[in-house]
Amino acid sequence: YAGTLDDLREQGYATVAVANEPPYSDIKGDGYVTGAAPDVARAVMAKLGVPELKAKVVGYGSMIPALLARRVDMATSGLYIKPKRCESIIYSEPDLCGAEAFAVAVGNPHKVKTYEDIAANPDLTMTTCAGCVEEAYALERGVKKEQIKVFTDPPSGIKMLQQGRVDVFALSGLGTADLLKKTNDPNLELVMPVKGVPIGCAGAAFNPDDKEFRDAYDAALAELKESGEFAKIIEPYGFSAEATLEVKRDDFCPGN
Amino acid sequence: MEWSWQVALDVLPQMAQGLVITIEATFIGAILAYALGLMLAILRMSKSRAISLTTYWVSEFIRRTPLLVQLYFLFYVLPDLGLFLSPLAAGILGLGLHFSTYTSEVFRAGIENVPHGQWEAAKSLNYKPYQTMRYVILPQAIPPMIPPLANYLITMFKETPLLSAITVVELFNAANIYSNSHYKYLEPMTLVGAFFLIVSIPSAYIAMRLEKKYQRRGGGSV
Amino acid sequence: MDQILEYSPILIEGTITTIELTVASAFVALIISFVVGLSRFSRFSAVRISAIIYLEFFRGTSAIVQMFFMFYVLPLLGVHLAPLLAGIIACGFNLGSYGSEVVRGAVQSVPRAQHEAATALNYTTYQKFRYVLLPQAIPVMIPTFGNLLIELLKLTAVASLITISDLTFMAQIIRVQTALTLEPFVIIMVIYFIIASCLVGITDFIAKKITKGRNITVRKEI
Amino acid sequence: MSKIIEFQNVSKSYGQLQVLKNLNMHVEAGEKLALIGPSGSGKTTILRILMTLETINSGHVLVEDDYLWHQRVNDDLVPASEKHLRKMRQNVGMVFQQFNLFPHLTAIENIVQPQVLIKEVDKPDAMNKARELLALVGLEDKEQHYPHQLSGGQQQRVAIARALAMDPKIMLFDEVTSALDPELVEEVLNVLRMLAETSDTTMLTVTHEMNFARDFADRVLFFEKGQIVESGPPEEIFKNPKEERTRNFLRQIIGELS
Amino acid sequence: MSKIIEFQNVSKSYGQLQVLKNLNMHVEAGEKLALIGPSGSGKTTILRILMTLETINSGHVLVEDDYLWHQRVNDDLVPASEKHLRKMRQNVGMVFQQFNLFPHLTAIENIVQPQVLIKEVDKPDAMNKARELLALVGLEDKEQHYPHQLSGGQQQRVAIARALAMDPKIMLFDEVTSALDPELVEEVLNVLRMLAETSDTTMLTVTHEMNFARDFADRVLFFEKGQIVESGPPEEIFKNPKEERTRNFLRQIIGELS
Ligand SMILES: Nc1ncnc2c1ncn2[C@@H]1O[C@H](COP(=O)(O)OP(=O)(O)OP(=O)(O)O)[C@@H](O)[C@H]1O
Ligand SMILES: Nc1ncnc2c1ncn2[C@@H]1O[C@H](COP(=O)(O)OP(=O)(O)OP(=O)(O)O)[C@@H](O)[C@H]1O
Ligand SMILES: [Mg+2]
Ligand SMILES: [Mg+2]
Repeated sequence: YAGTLDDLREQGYATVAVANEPPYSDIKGDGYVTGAAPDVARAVMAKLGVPELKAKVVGYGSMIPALLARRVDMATSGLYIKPKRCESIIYSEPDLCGAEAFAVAVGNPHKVKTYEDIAANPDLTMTTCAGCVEEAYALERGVKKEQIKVFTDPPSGIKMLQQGRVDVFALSGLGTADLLKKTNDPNLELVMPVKGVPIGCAGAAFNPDDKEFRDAYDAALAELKESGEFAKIIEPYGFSAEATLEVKRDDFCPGN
Repeated sequence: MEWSWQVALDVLPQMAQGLVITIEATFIGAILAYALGLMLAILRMSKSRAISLTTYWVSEFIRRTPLLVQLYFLFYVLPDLGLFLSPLAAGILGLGLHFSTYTSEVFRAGIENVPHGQWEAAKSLNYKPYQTMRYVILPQAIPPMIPPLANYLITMFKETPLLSAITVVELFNAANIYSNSHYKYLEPMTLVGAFFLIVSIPSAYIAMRLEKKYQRRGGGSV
Repeated sequence: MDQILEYSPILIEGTITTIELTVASAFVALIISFVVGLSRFSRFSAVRISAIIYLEFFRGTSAIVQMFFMFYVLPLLGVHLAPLLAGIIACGFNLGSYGSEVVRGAVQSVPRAQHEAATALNYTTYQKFRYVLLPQAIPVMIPTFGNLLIELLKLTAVASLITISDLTFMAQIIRVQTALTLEPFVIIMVIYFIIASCLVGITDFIAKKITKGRNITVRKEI
Repeated sequence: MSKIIEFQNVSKSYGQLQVLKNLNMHVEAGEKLALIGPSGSGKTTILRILMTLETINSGHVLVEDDYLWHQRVNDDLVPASEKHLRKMRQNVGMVFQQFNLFPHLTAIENIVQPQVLIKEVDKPDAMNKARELLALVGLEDKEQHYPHQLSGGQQQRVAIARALAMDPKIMLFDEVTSALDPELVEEVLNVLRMLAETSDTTMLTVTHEMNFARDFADRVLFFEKGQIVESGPPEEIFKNPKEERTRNFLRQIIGELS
Repeated sequence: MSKIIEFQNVSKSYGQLQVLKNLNMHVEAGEKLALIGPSGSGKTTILRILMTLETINSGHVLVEDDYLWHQRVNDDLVPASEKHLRKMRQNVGMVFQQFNLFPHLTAIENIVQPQVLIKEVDKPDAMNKARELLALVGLEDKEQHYPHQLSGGQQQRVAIARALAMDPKIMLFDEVTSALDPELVEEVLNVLRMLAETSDTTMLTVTHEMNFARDFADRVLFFEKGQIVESGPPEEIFKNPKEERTRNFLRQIIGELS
């Protein structure tokens, strides 16, 4: 698969798996996909000589399998760089970083500020998405499997919180904030940042056989960051370019 | 990609737990489908046109829309309307409701397939309507209903993976969750498929035997 | 509601995808139904057994499991199918197994006497099927095929889980983008109901056309 | 003798098709009547009306001087209630062309169950009576058989026994042999001949078997298009039919025999 | 005259039940044969064997001096191949009790289709022949009717025309009137009487109608329990049956008439 990038240049477009995860991705009424992650990818690919990016909206948990099955050339939108994932796929340098957040009932009745707080009270339940990094954070910090109910999509998670099926909703900070804003429910409140977990960073993901493509992507991404164009793309969506510039992929997955 | 027995062994215990939920959902769902189905059948045969037509269109609406969407609806919308259901309860309700529109047809056909001459014979012997139903029609209508009702049990069993969409961790979802966190797809999915075959082929065979057994007796009322 | 209206382009796109998926897999299913269904009458036991294995495999496992398998596992084994194609094949193969039973049943429902009359007139086996049995069996199949078509339409909703951008998938996108729940689900249920009702209308029309002037009673099966 | 059945100006239509047209007729208590006539002439319809399996459109039917399809409420005649119909049905028993035995019950249960449920006879008494009747129709050895284990002729004899067990004053037989294989016809007709001779129940039978009608009936009614064309003792009707149409019909049906 | 059909020691069983026992018989070309006998005696079975709808267990059946159920391969007799059976079937046509017309084809299509498919006649020629035959059986005005639009008697006449259209050397009729209403029997029997007189096809008919057998047959075979009890011209068999069993059977069946 050495020639993946050449193939893409030749055909003039790349297909990218994008999860339905505002503000990482944003799907317009006519089906056009924007959002911070696809926009970054678009700019990078343009630099690499691939003018068009065809976004394929998939479930969050389906991005990695789609990559592995080569249904898409790359995947991007809130796919955090995690060691476990690095066993299956390879990442670009981080592009979008952010703190973690919880959503809880207004007034935070159980005083949940960290995953450890959830672990300490076995009566509490939380929800997050299937295969998301938050699930791993929770388990690593002593939350029991039984306390976690995975949702199929973030609004369903918020519904569960509203309906009292769970006590805590955990997701990336910007995702949670965006969702709470849209839901506009005075009975919910945001806890951000969640202490005791690292700032999470996402990157574009590639099939492990596409190292050359990934390296080319990294080079172009670096140029983008340097030129300041990068900040112009992501900041309107609420992301901080500064936070991203401070970290490296090797901080999460050495040698990936 | 290579088949790994390690992965298979790893996922099996979780799938076993899921299987318990699958079986629970199937059986409770089936009981619900039978009870609601009988009710729908009776309403449908009602002399009042309004009742019978309403029943018809409600059944048709349920029957013509996907169970998956109904499950989403029951799980995410009903609580806003004040009815709060656990995922499993919503799943069982969805299965039961959806398939009651099928079982109701079995009940109706079973009763209507009793030859007209049997109603007339009962009437000419002066049976009361209740006695006709209890002593003449139902004893003949029920045996032929058993195989199709058993078949719907198998169908419902195969539909339970849809409950994964509303966070029920049944057999399929158990495997799927494993896949999502370990990024292994071959073994869990193959095992789920095998599980279904192991259960449904023998059950289909049993249903076929039932069908033979309960085939309408010859002679009698030709 | 305004918010939903904004998304009408993708709802329309989803509706079209759903219809495409239904029609294309119906076509696949129809071909399979006849090939597999008629294979059951073959003189060669190898053909008959292959047909039974096909039937039991696709009828015995869940459609959703088959889809996941085709979408996630087959590529690992080197078979790459575009998602829509995977969906069409999964839906078509699944429904084809049920359809083959319809074909077999309908052909078997032609009275034995018709076989004998054809033999007495010295028809070959091919001529017997082509000119005597199938023309009588096809009208019997149509209502059941109509029901299967509805099942197929509903099955396509499950394809949303393997990320085919059908109606159900679009509803999910709208939910995430707008945080609305009731409205997208109600709208797509109504769309499904309308499509299904059109399919019912079309089958009824065909059934009427085909039985017109002939004494073939077309029964609704359970 | 007294009138046990009376049709007063009875009309009956199915949709457009008028099957009975202002029919007037009566039957004396104890009479044995044979109804003959071409297919579609309304013979079955008359029996079904008497059994309350069909309603009438106009006119009156009286059984034992009581209105069958109407009842008197404060001097007004109103359509009969289900209760009234159930009372009137006690007088009548019917045997069908297709036997209509209950297939899930044995021969004897078929005869016992209605006695126990409807006449509220004790089970042992009902069993005794059922055994007597089975012996009468020559089936004492078949009581534990299910209908499908019996030949058509045997089933029909059980059906006759079942109807007799209810002690109706009027028995209706609608082509009771027409669903039988030719070899089995005689055994059933012999039972009916025997009943005609030994019982004083009023009997109406519809039949296509002219030899049997001759033996069985006190009086033969020839029907055509829902009206009585000719009526009289069998010798008269079969030997010297007055009406051209009767002659034609008999020629057609018996033609081959003579 | 020459033998067109020969049964040599033919036996046939269904499971335990032996239906034909070492049967020997032959039929001359052009003969009109009536097979009579009690129910279950094996009459239908004989016709079905000739039509290759049933196999035999032992013995040989010859049609036109060729083995029907066997064929010669290098001096050995082996079971007949489908090809051999198709060749032999060309000689034989059969009309069934239940008519068995193809319900999805009109009367004339029922007669045309087999000619076109099997005999590979041109469609126009087949149409002409079908019209002739429909006229022969008195149905020239019904050619566009579907079977369900015809009475039983008319359907049976179409079935006869369909079999004739194939020009078989042997025609088999199995109780062709027993599924008909009594009024319709004569029209079909008259067609058969006419065929018996005018055609030189060999004909075997199973019937319960003794008057018809008398008119139709050159020779009557009386069967019982799969064996020939008596054989002879109809006058002899019906007037002076030699065998006690034949007498009994005839008394039972004609009894009522005389
Ligand atoms: N339920 C019904 N609906 C419509 N028409 C009917 C119905 N029952 C009977 N008929 C018609 O009424 C007419 C009289 O029927 P009936 O059964 O009384 O005749 P029948 O004299 O008993 O004839 P057969 O000798 O054939 O039994 C027939 O033309 C018949 O087709
Ligand atoms: N397919 C079959 N399987 C088992 N038994 C059969 C089968 N066909 C016929 N028989 C039995 O073989 C015997 C002879 O049958 P066959 O039909 O030849 O008699 P038949 O002389 O034509 O009688 P009928 O006058 O009743 O038509 C009967 O006892 C019948 O029950
Ligand atoms: Mg009648
Ligand atoms: Mg026979």
